[in-house]
Amino acid sequence: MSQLSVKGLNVSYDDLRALVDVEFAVEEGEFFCIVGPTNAGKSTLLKTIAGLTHPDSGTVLLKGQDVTRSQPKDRNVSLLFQNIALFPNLTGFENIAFPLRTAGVAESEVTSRVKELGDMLKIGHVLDRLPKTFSGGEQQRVAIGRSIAKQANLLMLDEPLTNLDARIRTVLRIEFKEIHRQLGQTVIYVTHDQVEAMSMSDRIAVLHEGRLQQIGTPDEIYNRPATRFVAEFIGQPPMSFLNAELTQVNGAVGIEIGGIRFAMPGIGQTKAHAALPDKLALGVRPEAVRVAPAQSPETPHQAEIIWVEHLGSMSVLDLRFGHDTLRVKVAPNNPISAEQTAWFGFEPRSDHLLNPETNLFFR
Amino acid sequence: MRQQKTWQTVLKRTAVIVAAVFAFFPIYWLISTSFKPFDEWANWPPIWLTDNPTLQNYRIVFFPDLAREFAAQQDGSLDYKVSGSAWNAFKGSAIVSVAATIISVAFGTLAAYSIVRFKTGGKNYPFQFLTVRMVPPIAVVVPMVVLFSILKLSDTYFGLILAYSAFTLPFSIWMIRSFIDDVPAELEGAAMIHGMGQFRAFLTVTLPLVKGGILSTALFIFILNWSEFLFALVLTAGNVVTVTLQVANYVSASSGKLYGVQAAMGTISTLPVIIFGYMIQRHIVRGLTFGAIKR
Amino acid sequence: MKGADSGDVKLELRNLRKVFDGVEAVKESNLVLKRGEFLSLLGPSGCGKSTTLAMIAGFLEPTSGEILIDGNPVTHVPVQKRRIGLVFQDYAIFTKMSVRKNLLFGLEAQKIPRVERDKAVDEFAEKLNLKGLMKAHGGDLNMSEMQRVALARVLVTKPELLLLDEPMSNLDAALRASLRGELKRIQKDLGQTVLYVTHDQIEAMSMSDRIAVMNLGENLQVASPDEIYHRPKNRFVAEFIGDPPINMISCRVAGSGGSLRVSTEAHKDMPFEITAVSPGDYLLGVRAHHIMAAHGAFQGSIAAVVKLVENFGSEHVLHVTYGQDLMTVMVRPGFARAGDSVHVSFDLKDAHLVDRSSGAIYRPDEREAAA
Amino acid sequence: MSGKSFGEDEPDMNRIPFNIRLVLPAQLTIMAIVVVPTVILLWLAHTDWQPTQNIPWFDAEFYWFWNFYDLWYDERFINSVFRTLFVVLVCIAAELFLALGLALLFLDEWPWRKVAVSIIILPMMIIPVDAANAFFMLFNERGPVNHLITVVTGDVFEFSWLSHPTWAMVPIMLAEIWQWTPLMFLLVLTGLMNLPENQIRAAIGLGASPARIFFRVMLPLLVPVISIAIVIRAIETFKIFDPVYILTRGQPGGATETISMYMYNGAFVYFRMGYIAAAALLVLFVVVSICLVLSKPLRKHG
Repeated sequence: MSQLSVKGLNVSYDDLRALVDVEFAVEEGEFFCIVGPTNAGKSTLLKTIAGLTHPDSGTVLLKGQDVTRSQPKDRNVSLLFQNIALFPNLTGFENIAFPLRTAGVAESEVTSRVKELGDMLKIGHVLDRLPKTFSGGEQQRVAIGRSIAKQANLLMLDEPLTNLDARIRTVLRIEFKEIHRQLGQTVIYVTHDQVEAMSMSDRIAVLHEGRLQQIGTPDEIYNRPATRFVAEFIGQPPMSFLNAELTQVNGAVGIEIGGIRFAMPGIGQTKAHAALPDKLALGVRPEAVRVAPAQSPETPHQAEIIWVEHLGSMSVLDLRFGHDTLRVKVAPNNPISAEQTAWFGFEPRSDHLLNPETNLFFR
Repeated sequence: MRQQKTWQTVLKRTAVIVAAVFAFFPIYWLISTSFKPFDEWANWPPIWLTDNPTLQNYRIVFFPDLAREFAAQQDGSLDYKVSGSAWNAFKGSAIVSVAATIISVAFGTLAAYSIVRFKTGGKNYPFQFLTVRMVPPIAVVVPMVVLFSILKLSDTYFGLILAYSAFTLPFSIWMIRSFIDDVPAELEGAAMIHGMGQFRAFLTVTLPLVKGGILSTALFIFILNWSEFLFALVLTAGNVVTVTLQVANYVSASSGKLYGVQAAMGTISTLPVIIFGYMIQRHIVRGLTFGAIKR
Repeated sequence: MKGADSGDVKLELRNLRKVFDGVEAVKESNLVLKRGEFLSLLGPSGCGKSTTLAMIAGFLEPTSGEILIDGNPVTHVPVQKRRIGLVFQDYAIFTKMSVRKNLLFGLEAQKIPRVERDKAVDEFAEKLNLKGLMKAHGGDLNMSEMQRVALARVLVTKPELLLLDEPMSNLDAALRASLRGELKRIQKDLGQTVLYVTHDQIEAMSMSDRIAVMNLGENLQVASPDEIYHRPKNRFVAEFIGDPPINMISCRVAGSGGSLRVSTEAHKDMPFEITAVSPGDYLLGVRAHHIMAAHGAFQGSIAAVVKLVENFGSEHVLHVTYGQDLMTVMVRPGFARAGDSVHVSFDLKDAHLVDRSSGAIYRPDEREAAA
Repeated sequence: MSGKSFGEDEPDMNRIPFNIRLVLPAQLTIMAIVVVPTVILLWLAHTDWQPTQNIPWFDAEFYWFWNFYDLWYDERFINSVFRTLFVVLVCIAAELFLALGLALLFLDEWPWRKVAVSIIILPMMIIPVDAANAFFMLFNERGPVNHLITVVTGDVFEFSWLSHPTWAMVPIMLAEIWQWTPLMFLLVLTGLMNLPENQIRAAIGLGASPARIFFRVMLPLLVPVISIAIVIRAIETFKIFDPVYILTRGQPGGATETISMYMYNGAFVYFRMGYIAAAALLVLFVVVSICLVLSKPLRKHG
């Protein structure tokens, strides 16, 4: 029985539907990420699981027990808010000790526990001061200390690293993974930064406008996206989409894009290939396209370069291909830089065929 | 921002000075008259600044027998209403204002908390409190006199306290509501997640942070109660005397002839309001606009 | 993409300075902007880029120095007369007017005849596909619509110079990528001279003809994106440009004259061609994608433990232990997992030798330090 | 009354939910002091009860709607209504004009700004009765106002303001304007300070003149704040009583009676409680409905 199971969750404020039929489960000890653009409903989901917001319908089960209507204090979950929410009138020590003292833990044990956390998170020196004197990193660490002071079924983190600079972000990411591994703590980590989600999670749930787009491992999410939104949201520069039509290529089923025919070896396997509509779209990852200044067996097709972005560690070429733009990722030292024609080639993947009406990939 | 020409700034500063003079002059006249001896009260041409100030008027206000003696000298009998000492009026106003403020702020805090955190009564519920404030008091005071006579509340401290509390509740609910809104809800959320019930979280987390706001609201409500006049005039008949009543009595009793004494009473009665008013200067706009506009 | 054609100079700053109660917000700035050029002011918040912009626009009085547009000084010309287009970070759309009224505002202010006004507004509404939005109310536009209206409202008055103050910082990543292309295309079509303020190095790298990297009020380096990335002048520029940030490995230089030896905690006595460098403690700046990594040991490699794997989808960035601190290495996806041990090394010719105190960078092909 | 509340499972849960119990004390106090009297009013308004008839008010003879009929033809009542509306209009217009002018003077920072603001808002910090008291002295025959006019016009000016049927309204309105312009000033100043700075800078950048910026950009943005100020001041000025009572008590002969003064005299001087209750009911109904309509800006902004 999973640590957390959410079924048919609907939450709305006045006429805005914040969450629509959200359903997923998180296993014990898993590092589960929820990623999506701003106001996709991520914070609302966390607050509903924590009990601060009541859903219109749906259930929240913690270790099999229905807690949908119960008080936050009876759910034994811990939530780290995005704006940290340290108690401004309590010192660092009192903030971390708060959950323990509220639970009536003996003062001696509280002191030792807080000291232990202080050393672990390297914030021993700030414990006797008020939050307004802390740096960004220190505030974050004291908040983490408070959220793991008492053992909880679930530790939820709401975009904890957004307003910190790169160096501290990397260090804290390592620390979150440490806590997860050391305490065997089940973690739900919410972020709008897709790299953070891809780098830290066992499984990812992509949320957009209150609807769950897809749940899967980082590899599944990246290589076999379920919807157009997931394909464009995960991965920088985003996947490009080319309008394509079904045709015959020397006897086998293939597709035609901008007048050029491509064989689709994998297409036979997909059960639904018979039901493919004529009009469909092909998703192509920028790094899957090979490009060269001259024609060659690997780069048989010609196209005009309309724009080049030099980003230091890589360059991105925008090629006009039929009526669409094809983004191509090249190494920084690639000779093609000026506006000119170029030759490119790629192998279309059968699991990247998209139905333009439903914006769902064919599986 | 734009480089203003000097004559523009000079013009602006003089306009401000003129406005300041207009704002200050009436109060200046009240205070200066309160120090004028009897013969300079209704002098023509009026004396703008007396050169022999006296505290005589203040003594008369506070010691009625002195007032009677003075009246005898001026061969006019002093009206019975003003023969009472100002202490009685200050005592009355203090009791009523403090008690009514405590009730109004206490009930207001509970109601405001329920409205903000629980959205009790939906979006429009708080507005029905505003309509109470929109009602002209005179329209309600007529039947209140009747109600108070039935309940034996007329001319009692408790009656006036009840009336003042009811009529200042809209201010305290809306003002405290805007202070509670300023405290991020996540703080209370954090307390609840770490083991507290909703109300206990409010008491331990939000209330301490809102203390300053509640104190300002209390001062604001106190000023409203201290300055109230109509209810005091209609719902009392001599046993309960408030400061505003005492001032009005001076004006009506001697058809305004006792200028010096009248000015003295006016000056001291308005002193607390000035002091408390400037203590909460920042929140006056928030108060008078029911929390709609904050500095 | 080469810089703008030689053409005459559109904007020139002559040692422009701004001091806020004792603090030098902008030090002696001498930027030059050619006609039709896209120059970015890039730097962390508080580096003086917005102050410089405010002085050029005329909202802020410089402490000293001159601002010239088309060669004539405008330092003391009021804002209205400078004919400079300004787009703010929050777009500053007139919320009480319709989109059409927003676009007409500038032209009406300059008393342009009605016929000409309407023609210009329709032309730019077309260019920035605002056709369907003309009647919409200024208050209820979404972020990207607001950005387009703010741009059109300014471009319609054909300003001498367009100043953009971080116009993309409150947009989502996906939207930002498409808008970069659109903004660049419009700038190219109109040949509009643009000064672009941002703290996002990707925006600067992708859209600018030239970038001025600023820190603590100073223009540290003004050059093309390629030059800034591959030949940074000092430590700050090297660390600020490039994602993930450049590795700074502490090292010691020994020997003298022609044969200098560089050794770090893990790599000893690597030959280094720079001559004009005195022995002592330095830093080696090496980019993540210049570091070679393999499962087994190879010539000149050392062992390192992977602490964290950052998954960019198309590649992974490993954070590995290197002596006391962490080093980032760019590898193909699935190369290694947290906890594995790998072998890493790098070629000195890809490295920048950084002076610990002055932050200046020495490069093999340059005689003296490029201070 | 069932908001999205979840206090239901408090341990000592009796019938009434927790959040309702929080609101009860405030609600009951208001019910007792405002709602119950309004009900009494409904009864009283349909009788011609006078306490001098020494019969209890509930035995008073039922008078149906005759009170309203008499009110319609009561010259003095109708005049007091129009006089009150006149006072409200004049005071609001004057206060808004002065406040807008003053606020523009305080937009930028200058050395004595804080002190100047404190002096300007001093009138607001006075008890209304004392403000009237001060104006009583200013406007008496031998007061400083007459003295100033005498000095200015050269010949002796001993006009007794407070006993003149039309001119007596001037000190009343001046007292109101003098006391409450500072509040309007603070509201408009707060509105001006909270204006979106960048919209104004954008307008300047587009070459607009100060006048165009003020009327096309700043004023429309000020509308919400100004409308709140007008609504609040209109409600308060309509209830005007203290200055009228202190300065003229409605004399001479009801020539300066506002509605509140008329009803006070009617009920507590002539003791025609029933008749005045009818007037009160009328006023109550009209004012509350107008205010509900006017409070839309407050609702939007609240």
